[in-house]
Amino acid sequence: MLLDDLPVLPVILPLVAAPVCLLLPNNRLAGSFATLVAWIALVLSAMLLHTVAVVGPVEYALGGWASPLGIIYRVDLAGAIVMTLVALMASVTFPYAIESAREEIVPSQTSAFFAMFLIVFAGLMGVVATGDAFNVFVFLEISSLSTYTLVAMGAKRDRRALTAAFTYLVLGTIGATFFVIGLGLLYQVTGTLNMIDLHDRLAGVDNKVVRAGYAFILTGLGLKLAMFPLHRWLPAAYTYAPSPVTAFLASTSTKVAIYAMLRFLFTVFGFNFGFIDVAFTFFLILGLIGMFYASLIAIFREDVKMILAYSSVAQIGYMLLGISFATVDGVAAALVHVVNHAVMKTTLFLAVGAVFYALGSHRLSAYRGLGKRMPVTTAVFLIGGLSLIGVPLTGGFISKWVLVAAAFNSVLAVPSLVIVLMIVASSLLAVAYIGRIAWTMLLEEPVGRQPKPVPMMMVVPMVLMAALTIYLGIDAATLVSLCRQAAETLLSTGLGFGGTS
Amino acid sequence: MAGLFQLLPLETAVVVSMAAPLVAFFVVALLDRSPNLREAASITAGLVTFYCAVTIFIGVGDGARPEIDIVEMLPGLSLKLAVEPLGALFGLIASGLWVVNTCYSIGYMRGHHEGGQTRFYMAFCVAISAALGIAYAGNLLTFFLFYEALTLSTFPLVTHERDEAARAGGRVYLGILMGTSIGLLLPAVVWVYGLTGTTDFALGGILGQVSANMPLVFSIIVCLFAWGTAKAALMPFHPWLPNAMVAPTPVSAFLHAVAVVKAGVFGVLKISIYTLGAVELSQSAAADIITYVAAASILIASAIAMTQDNLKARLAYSTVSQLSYVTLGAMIASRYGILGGGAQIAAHALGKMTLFMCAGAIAVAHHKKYISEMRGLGRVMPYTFTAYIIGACSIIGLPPFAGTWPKFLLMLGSIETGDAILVGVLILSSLMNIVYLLTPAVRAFMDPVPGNQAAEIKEAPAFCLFPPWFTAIGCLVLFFYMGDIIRYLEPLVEGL
Amino acid sequence: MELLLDILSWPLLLAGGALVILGAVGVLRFPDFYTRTHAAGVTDTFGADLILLGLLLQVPDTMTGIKLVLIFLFMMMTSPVATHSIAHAAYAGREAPLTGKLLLRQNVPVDITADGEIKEAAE
Amino acid sequence: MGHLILRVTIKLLFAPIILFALYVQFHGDYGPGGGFQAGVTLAAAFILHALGFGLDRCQKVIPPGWLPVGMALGVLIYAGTGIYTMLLGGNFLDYDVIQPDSHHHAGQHIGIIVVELGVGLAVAATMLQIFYAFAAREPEPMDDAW
Amino acid sequence: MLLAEAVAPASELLAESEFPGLSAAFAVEIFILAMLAATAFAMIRMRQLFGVAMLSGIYSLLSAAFFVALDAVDVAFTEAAVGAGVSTVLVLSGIALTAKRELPVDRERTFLPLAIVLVVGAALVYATIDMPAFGDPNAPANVYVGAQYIERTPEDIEVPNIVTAVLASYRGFDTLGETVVVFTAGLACLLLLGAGSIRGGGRHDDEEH
Amino acid sequence: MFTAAAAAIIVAMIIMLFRAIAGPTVYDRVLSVNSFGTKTVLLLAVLGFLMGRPAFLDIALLYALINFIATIAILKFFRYGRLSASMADMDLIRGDRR
Repeated sequence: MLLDDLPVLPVILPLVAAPVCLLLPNNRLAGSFATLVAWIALVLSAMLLHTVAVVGPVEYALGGWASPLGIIYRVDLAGAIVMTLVALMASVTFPYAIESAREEIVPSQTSAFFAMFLIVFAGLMGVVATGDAFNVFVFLEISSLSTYTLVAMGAKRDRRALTAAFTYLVLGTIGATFFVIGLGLLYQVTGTLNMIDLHDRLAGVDNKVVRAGYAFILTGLGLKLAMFPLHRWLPAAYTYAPSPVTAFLASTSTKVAIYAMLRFLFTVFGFNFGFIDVAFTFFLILGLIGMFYASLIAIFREDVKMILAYSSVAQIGYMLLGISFATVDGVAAALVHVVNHAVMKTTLFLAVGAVFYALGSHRLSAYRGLGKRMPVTTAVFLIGGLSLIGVPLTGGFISKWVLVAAAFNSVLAVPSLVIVLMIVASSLLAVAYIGRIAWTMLLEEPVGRQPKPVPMMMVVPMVLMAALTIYLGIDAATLVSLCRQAAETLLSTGLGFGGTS
Repeated sequence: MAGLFQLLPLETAVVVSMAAPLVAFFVVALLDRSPNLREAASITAGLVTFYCAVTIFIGVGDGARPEIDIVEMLPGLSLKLAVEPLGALFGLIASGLWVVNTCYSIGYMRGHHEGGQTRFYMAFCVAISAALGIAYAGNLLTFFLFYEALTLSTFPLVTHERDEAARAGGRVYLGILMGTSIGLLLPAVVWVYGLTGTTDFALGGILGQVSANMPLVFSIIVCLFAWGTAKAALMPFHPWLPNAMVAPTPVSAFLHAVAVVKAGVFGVLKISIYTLGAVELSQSAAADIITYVAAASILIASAIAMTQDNLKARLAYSTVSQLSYVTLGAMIASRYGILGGGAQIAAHALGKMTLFMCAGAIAVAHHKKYISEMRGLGRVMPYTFTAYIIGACSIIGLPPFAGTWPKFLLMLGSIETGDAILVGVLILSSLMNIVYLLTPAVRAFMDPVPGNQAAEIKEAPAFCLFPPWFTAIGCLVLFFYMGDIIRYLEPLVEGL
Repeated sequence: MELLLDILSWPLLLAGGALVILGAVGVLRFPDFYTRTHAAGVTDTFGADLILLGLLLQVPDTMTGIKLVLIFLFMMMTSPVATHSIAHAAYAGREAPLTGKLLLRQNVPVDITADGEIKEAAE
Repeated sequence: MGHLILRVTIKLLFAPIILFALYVQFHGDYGPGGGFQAGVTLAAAFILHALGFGLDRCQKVIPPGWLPVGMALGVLIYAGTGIYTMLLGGNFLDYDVIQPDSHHHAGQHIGIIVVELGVGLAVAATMLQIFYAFAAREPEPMDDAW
Repeated sequence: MLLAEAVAPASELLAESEFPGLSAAFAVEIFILAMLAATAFAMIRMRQLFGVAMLSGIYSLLSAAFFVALDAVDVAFTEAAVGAGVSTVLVLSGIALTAKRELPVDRERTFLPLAIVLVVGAALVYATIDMPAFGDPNAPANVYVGAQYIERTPEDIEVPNIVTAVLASYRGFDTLGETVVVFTAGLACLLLLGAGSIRGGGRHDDEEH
Repeated sequence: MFTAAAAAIIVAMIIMLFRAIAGPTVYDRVLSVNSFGTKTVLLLAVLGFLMGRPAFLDIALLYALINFIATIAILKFFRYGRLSASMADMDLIRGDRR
């Protein structure tokens, strides 16, 4: 049973666990339960990843109904990678949240908080696993709705979390609406919602409805993944959310949206549309502007979380850039960066959360002289920061390297040298904002009260992620070849895969 | 004697030479409370490293080419060490002068009662390890990595004083070095990788195809490398060097003579030979441009040096000027140009080391920084100033000191390639060197002591006095052994 | 039989429709809230009931009939109560009806005394 | 006692609404409606009660503490059906395995009814939860007229 | 009797037409759509939140009627259950906790949203150009999966209401997802408004911003 | 026959919509919303007959039940500013005139 149901189990497990978690008493038990669930889900996703890597894409018919009638789960390699990533992030942030929540959440709400966390987790996993376009919407909504709430939970410490969550809610809902309008238009043309089926029936069809549907779906997903001009919700949401929430969201939610985007771009629409070049050029330009603009803003922020949030927007630019190349190399680079960025951002946000736990502030001024007072946290932060800059021996370097190599190997509307220079310039900006923080941490004299000791439960995940950041920078060959294989599947066999109907 | 340096396998020696300073880093950190033990650890590490460097030097001289693959991140993208003659020479100079510098630091730091000495020695350890990494790097990526590590590890040294001036200087230092290396060097590295699929160093360069088919791309890459290794202080990316003068003198000596600037020019030379390719370079228009930029740097920096009253600032501009010789040699890319550049690295290291340690000694003994205050001081500190004069003569290129040969070789190279104007530049530069380097010493001896006091000899502490003398004698000795060094570097110019 | 039902339901439906429209016109045209309530209240109950009765005569099966009866009953119950409570709320909320000379001189500020009398505002 | 008419009407309406909710719940196979609509209607009945007789009295009937349990149970009933079918060897939510031999698709019928029950419970509890959450909060004093 | 005679021909005419009642229903749809649009505009223009709540009640009544006219009974049922009753109550209880009036918005700030709305509207209109005709029985949406549902439900599931069959069985997983969405909404209210929630909370003033 | 009734109801709805938008008082709006609800119930019932789909009556029935809730909630909210309290208590607090 276990092996047959593998594609669905990592999604179902947290989904079922969430209501159970709500019923648990408000103490460590809820958190421990959520952690356990995350770990099991991680094991299951890893098994799934292994299966997919060996066997190829797997399908699962929910309710036993075959492809166009029922909902099909379809996990390809890219999906398995992202699922494992999400599960990994959950397994790291949940135990962290147990301690951190004691500071940032009202005690009587602990179990509800973790239930919500599990729902986000389940929603993100579902978006990745599903092979049904409408089911993507459903799970996107599950994850978004719970995300809004989790962001608003930051209001215990800072009222601005409510405004941030509201902005996120409004924009997220607009995004979801766009997405569903697009789906409706596609349904008008094809009469099906299954992705593979959609692809088959869209083949050769190029009319105004499809174009409008394409635009609506991509705009909707663009909002969810904070593509450059649509990123307005992200900085505030990440800044004011509770630390573990930020760490989890920053590393997963936009990544999952990126994956959904990949699915729609390559699996559903494919390359046989006249307007697809325009779309990719759009991605290219928006990605470039985004990574530049957001990095520039990040330099001038005083709130460390805000700086990192803007840097997330910039990093999404890199991923879009990779996608816009529309080559195996480019998509593989985007996937590599998805993984690496998730790991490094978690590292950074977990460290920031630890500082918040100890000092109660995210402001840069609170970071003065932290190198002496919280050496471990500082080291973790610096490792994450170096990875963000793209220093060799960290994961960030590998992803930039692969991206640049992909840029050189592809035929593009913009000369690849310009792209490379933009990437480098954006890295320089990253040096500037990370450098500012590092400067403050290492070279200024400590002020204010002595920080509270950070509990082990928070330190261990943090250090683990920092170690993973470095590991990904050293042994990158596995990840890169996996992502390459995944990109190949996405771009080629994903289109011809007939389904089990 | 030689047998003593054949005990270790070369690969082991490479690892040990880089690991010893890192071990010392932790030991120094642990010995924070007991300064004597701490400094003993530093010197021990220095000696071990030096021993390894000598082993490597000899081994490489015998034709061995040790290689170590540290880690392969992606196919074609790995960290690896591979020693060749130029790197072995640079490693030898850096590790040898580090020992000298450590001894001198002990005298200087104690004499000056500096704070934060543990941090100081710790940073030194990392820096020397990084410098050796640069010397032994087997590909561009490894080179880049250690290059950055060197920048970061020397940063605490530059800002050692921790006052506002140090911070401002540190900002410029870090800003220019990081900015150029990430903004110019890294794209160049990536581009090379994009074009060739490898970053490994290979004699004769790996860009032959590119230079033949895409001359413009090749030119751009040349420029990116030349300015990207901003540690070579090619104008207009030189301001970090004068700004770094806020640091204590041993640090300045380290920056100028031992590791940092040397790493820059070493990088230029090495990349010219091993990545760009000397033949391709000599045919490239970009190389001509850089050659003239270097020539201009030589003259302009000399002119600026003449206007400086602060002795250390004057020496700093002198470095900018002198090290552009190496860039010049690399860009001429002829047989003599390259050999002259390699020789200049060695000769300048000893000479400039001497000068800086003398300046430091003056500061320790009399707290004087400005040349205008030093009139007559030569009678008070005759030994120090004698060493200074030897160093200055070597830099100027007067026989019988080491600095003679590189200038000679470079002139030969210039004539060889038909750039007669460069000969003029080199001669003019030497004249200017005489003016700004020798004048202070001469005035220190000739002018009367201020206030008509009797000239009572008051020298700096022994730790500050012996090292400059050691290097000054080195300048003399090297004059006679320069031929060996040039022969040692001969493999670099095979086929030219 | 069918014809008879048609003949019976026709006037019911038409009358109901007419009442509904009349009531709506009343709501639109009457000068103050209470008079509008009157118009709406009458049509909501009576007009609706007439229409429902008319439909009742046309039911195809028993279940539909039962549902219609239920709707009828609920409407009978809720709409007068709703109208009542709206009016009550307005009264309690001191919404002034237009009476006497105030009806003629609109836009005069009014005041409600403690015992429910309405006067011109004392300025 | 004020609003006598209202109170009587509410009392009269309360039972029919609940009855109607149940009708919608179990009639979903045949006519329009189903768990979702039934749940909302059921919640509406209690909301009406709370409007007429005060939140306190409503909360005595359905304590706020029950609602999260109801919500969770609803989802669990639904998802549990899926897991049950998985344990029986079918795919997730494959109701046919509940009664594999039936020609009338009894498994499907049972599955649909159970699942709809879960939806109804979850929706009703959630709606009431939301209403409680809003209504129980004291409004902050207003200074702007409306 | 007279009245009946007078109107009878018209009603016969309607009864004899090919789709009895269809044209009338179509007219109803048009009127309802017009009213929907009017209500929506009024809601946008109105500053009084209470009035907006009122109008939104009307809006949902109208849309339920519209769904009925479109023969989407189950959707109409949901709209009736949620839109008319519960949502009005919830909107009001929301208003009770906030201000009663919407703050006026700068004219400049309305420009961008207006532009976006226009672009989106234009895109939708653009899409309709190539859309299958309304109610076209040969449109893909009606031929492919939709037709299969209608064909196969009697043999697969044997439930008279095909909508229920699709919701609870064919696409039962989506419905599970929607149930979780509802659950999440309840949980969100519990977290944000429930007992011991984030009431209060610190106000952090930013020196820089 | 049903068409005529439906037409009449729609005309009435349009007029009610005017009143609801125009106001002027809150009570007018409440009144028109309530009345609008009644008319919707009627329209649904008539539409059911018009289109020969008696299932529509379920919806009408639901509306008949639920529209009342909305009206009560509106009034209560308007009178007391909140929905939680029992009406009797509130009357005493606010000094309702009887």
